[in-house]
Amino acid sequence: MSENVEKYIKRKVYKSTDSKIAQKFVDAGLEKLRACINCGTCTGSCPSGRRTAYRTRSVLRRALTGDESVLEDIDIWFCSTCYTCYERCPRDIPVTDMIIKLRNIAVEEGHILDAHFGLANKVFYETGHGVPANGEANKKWRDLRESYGLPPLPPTVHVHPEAVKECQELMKSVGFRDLLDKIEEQKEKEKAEAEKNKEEEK
Amino acid sequence: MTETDKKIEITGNEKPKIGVYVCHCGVNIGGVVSVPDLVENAKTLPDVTVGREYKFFCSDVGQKMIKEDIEAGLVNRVVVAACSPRMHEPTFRIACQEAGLNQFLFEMANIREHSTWVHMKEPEGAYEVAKDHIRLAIAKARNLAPLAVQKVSVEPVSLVIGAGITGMNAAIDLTKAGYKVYLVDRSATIGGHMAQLDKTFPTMDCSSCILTPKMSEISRNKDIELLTYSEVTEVTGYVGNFEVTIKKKPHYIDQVKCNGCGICVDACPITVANEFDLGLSTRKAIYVPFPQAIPSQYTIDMDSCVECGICARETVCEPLAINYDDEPEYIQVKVGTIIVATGYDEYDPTELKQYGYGKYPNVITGLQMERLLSSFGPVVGKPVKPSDLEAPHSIAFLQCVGSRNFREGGNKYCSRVCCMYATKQARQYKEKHPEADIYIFYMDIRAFGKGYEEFYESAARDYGINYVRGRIAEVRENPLNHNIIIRSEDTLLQQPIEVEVELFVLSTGIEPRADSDSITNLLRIQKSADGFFLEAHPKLRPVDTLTEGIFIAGVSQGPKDIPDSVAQAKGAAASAIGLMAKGEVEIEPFFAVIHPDRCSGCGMCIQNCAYGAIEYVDDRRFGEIASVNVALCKGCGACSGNCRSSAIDIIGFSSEQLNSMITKRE
Amino acid sequence: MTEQAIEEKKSESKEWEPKIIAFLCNWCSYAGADLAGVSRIQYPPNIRIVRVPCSGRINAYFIIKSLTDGWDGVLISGCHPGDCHYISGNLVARRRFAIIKELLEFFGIEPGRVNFMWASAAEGERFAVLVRKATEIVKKLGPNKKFEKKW
Amino acid sequence: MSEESKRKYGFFLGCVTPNRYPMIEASIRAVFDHVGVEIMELEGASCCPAPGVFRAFHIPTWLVIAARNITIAEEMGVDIITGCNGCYGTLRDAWVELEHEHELKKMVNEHLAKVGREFKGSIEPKHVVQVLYKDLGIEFLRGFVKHKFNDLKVAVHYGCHIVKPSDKRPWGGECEDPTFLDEIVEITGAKSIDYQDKFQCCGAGGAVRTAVKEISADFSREKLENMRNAGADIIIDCCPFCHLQMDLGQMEANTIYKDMVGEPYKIPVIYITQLLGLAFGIDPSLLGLMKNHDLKGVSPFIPLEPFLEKVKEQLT
Repeated sequence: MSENVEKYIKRKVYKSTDSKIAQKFVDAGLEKLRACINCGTCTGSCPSGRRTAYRTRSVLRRALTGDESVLEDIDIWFCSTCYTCYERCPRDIPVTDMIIKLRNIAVEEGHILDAHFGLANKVFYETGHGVPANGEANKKWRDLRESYGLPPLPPTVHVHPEAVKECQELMKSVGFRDLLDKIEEQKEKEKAEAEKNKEEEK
Repeated sequence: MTETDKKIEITGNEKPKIGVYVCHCGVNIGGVVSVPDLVENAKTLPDVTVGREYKFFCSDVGQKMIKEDIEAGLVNRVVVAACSPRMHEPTFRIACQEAGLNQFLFEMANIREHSTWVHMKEPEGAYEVAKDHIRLAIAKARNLAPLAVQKVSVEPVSLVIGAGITGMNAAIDLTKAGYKVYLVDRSATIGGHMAQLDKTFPTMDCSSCILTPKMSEISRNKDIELLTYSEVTEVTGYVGNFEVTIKKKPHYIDQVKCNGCGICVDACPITVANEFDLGLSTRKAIYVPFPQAIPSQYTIDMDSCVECGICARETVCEPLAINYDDEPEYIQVKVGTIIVATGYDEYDPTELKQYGYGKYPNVITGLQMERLLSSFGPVVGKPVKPSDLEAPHSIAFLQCVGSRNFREGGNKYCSRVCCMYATKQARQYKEKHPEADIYIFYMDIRAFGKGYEEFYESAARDYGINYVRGRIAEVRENPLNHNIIIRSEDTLLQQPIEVEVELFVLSTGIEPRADSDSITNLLRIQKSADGFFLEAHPKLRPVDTLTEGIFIAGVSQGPKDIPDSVAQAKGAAASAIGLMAKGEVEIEPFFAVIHPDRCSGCGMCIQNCAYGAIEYVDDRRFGEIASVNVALCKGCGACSGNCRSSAIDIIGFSSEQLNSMITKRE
Repeated sequence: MTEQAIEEKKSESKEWEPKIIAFLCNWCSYAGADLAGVSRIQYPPNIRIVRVPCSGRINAYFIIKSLTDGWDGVLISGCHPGDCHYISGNLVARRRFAIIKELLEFFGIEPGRVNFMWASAAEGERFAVLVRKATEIVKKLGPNKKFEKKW
Repeated sequence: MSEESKRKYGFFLGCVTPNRYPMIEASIRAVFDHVGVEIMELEGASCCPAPGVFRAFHIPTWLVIAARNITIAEEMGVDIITGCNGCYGTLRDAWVELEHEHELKKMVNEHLAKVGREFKGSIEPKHVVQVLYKDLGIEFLRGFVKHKFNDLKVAVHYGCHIVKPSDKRPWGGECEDPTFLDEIVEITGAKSIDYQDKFQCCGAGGAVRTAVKEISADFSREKLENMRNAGADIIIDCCPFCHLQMDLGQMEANTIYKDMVGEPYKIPVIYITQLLGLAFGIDPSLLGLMKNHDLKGVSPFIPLEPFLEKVKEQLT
């Protein structure tokens, strides 16, 4: 037997078309997806698919048929939400909204890139801005503002600490903080495990 | 034993003995609610003497059970709880009649369409609804009275609206059975869409070759009065006796004087797009639709004509047939039956901007491609790119344009002809240009007709046509050569693809006529959700409408190909012939009656009656009161609903009957 | 336990469900209701259907009797204006209902208890939607006690 | 024009506009001030939150925070105006959803009640371009034009969320081939040129830029190539995130896809109100078109001088 036999023998056969994800779509009122005739208008319209392995139709079909590995697939983060597929779908499926919902489900299961997680957990939650201008690192941007006769910080959450608190309170209330904490814990656990494995290997 | 032998006399005075028959309808009813419980419950209600259940009461065995009870004198009113009365009321009425019971002593409780099918997921609720519907039917049955059917004569003349392949076939069949036909078409020629087609799938016989002989047969047929360039403007009356007004639009040319020399056409200075060629060629303001048109009559299109007067000159029109002041003419005819065969419109793909139709010259529709392929079309059967009039080296077809589309402006249904016509057009082009690359972008190929699958199979195998599974997402034009660059997904490869072709054909679907509302309003017929005319029953009465005496055929009823259209034409003709052959037809004796002692003569009912069926009479005892002309009355009840002294009642839906249903006893 | 007692117990344990009488014209709405059935479109089991030839057949008396006889709601549905099988019966009905509506309000009947609507033979889905809506409205209004006989 | 002069809007800044491209903020303020529209501050507004990232993480959070931002304008009784397609997308989508879905509104208001707010739906979120085109109108704007840039060839970039999803946008369902931005551009005398895939996405949105910058850069590389092939002098856009992607993205494309790009891109990127302001005769330094500083590593990354050079004659 050849050494690389794993490479050739996959034994990957879908056993079921029951899908937890599909059920979540239905619960979110997105059961329209079931009207899909797999025409590929979404994939054909997708500017991202022309340069990445992201295939709109295939992603949704995997979600619909129970291939849950789609949640771990980084491809689903390559949709730039340009809504072209949404506009052209002949079955009136809100395709882009489905992708966003799919990402929600992925995040719920802890599948989120570190960069995205940091943006949510550190930047947005802490400052109320997605792209902030406060802090030492951003001094040049404040200076730039001033050079055009604008105050160094805009009249947003940046100059209203109470508004930051208010946003945080809302994020706690709606369960975002818990979600972030859950993911953080999971991420730390994964990191520790990875390090442990590394040491064991050594 | 004849019917009269065993007629059971009911005068309305004897105590009602109601038989209740609850149908399981297989599992349709019995699988949701407990039929035995429904029967037991019905039996507890007053006057119910018999309660039975059976799997299918509409079957012979089921009907026999009812008949036996009637004949044994156990029941004198029959209630069947089953499907919709629109389905089987006639069946059970006949059964009652055969057993000697007056057919109007029958009532139906709809516990399938209105209960077990719509409350499948709530069986308890379905049971309650079914129980109540049976109770309501029993209440009405208790108050039923025997009625005598009305018979009216049927005029042995038929009106066929639309003279495409469907209307023409229906008309010919009607005359073969000996009936006179008025064949009306609003365009200046007969032939319809089929006249625009080149060859027909899957046999590849030429459309004109099979159509033109039919057209001349029509023009020769003395029993067909051909009314082209005409429209039906009013229809009154009822089955067997329709009064029809037809408007003959002015041709602005005296058809008697005109000798058809055609000099006027050459002389006419106005050139407009030719609708017969879908804008791919031009015609003059004075024109004949196409060379083989029947009747071969000239017409001035007044929307484009500037009345310059050139064609009216004696040097141009020697017989002086031009008449700019021509007026429409209205004729009135009486017919017994009407067949509607008004056909379809092609879907307009302009709104699908991503396909560039109307923007890029080399994007055309399927029907335009048909004209390009036609031997008497604008390019005599040698298709070219509109941009440079050169034969294309590559063509892509896109299927389901406007069809199977849930978006606003799209059609949800399958147009049923596009898969085959695209395949046919691709094959036709490939026959002459074997080197050309042909792509058909499809979602599903529907090759369901006789010989269709074989036709499709051969297209790929023998002709090398490339079928790509995927709906084109967008196209753009190559600015250098007007080629069309297509973006799509090849869904079987799961890959985005880009293809450049020289001609892009949109296999546009079929739509109901944009103005089909005018027909439904005129004839009081219904449309189904897709906008096509609604048949009385999707399977068993496919060419009947809910209005007796009016039939539908061809694409006006739903997308279909030529064989199916012709089959329907023959079906509709046979149905119309059946009515006319009998010479008389039974109509339900449901009409208004006036209690003269209560009528105050206010005249409100006269105003509300849409049929002019009520008039004042001078009654010796009651003075000036309203009186119903039963021949005109349709029994709608608009008069009764407004009568402030409750002097009018509607037989079949009497106040007593309705009140007994409303009365809630719990 | 008597049957009645069982019934009462049952009804106590469950949410109150209104009973609505629906007068449907034979040509459009009744056919539309049939289409809802054929298409298996589900709607709440709260209506009881009475077939009438035309919405024009319905007079004020039928509506008032329905309410005095204890129906919680009345629903009348005909062809869309312009589509009447009897040319103008539904228009006559529309005028009449405009007046009846005011009369009923004068009586103290809550507006949503009596509903007039249009549904064609092709509108099975619309029919179901309208029934759902009407049921919801009547449910909110609660049982019809205005005409409860108190003797 | 007394009615127009009374127009008031609450200016929703978002993040990228004030914190990375303040020249856009300055130009919006300058242009609206010039045409007599009052711009009011939405004090304490936060990130919209961004539709591609935060909405994709947790839809309820996105909706609640968006609703909070809308309530700030509701309290002031003014419509929202934003210059960012992303903010517009979020605020408008949230607004439409909350208007139509009773249950959702109830849920959102339960959370907002905890901070003493309530979403009512009394105001409409609008885009700067929407206000220019629909509220003020082309003819009104035309009246302010002082300078015409007749030789200027402009590649107009709409971005996505200003037109899509079309059922939640005010353009009557048009999304395949809108013209409103071109029309505004053309009142300045400039020519809006056609280029391949004009309506294609810049590639920044949808969390793609944060996820893999190279993919975003490939989107913009393709767009830039098409713009360059069509002979564009400048790029006009109406979204700061697209702006960043087209501006900073040129630098990125020039490095990441060096071999494909060849001659580095250097097409000046101008925000619509910058161009409009210039045509109106507003001082270019107020519009952020002139550099007033010697800071390093700040926007714009592609110098605007070639543009100013090109229109110099027409400005005098």
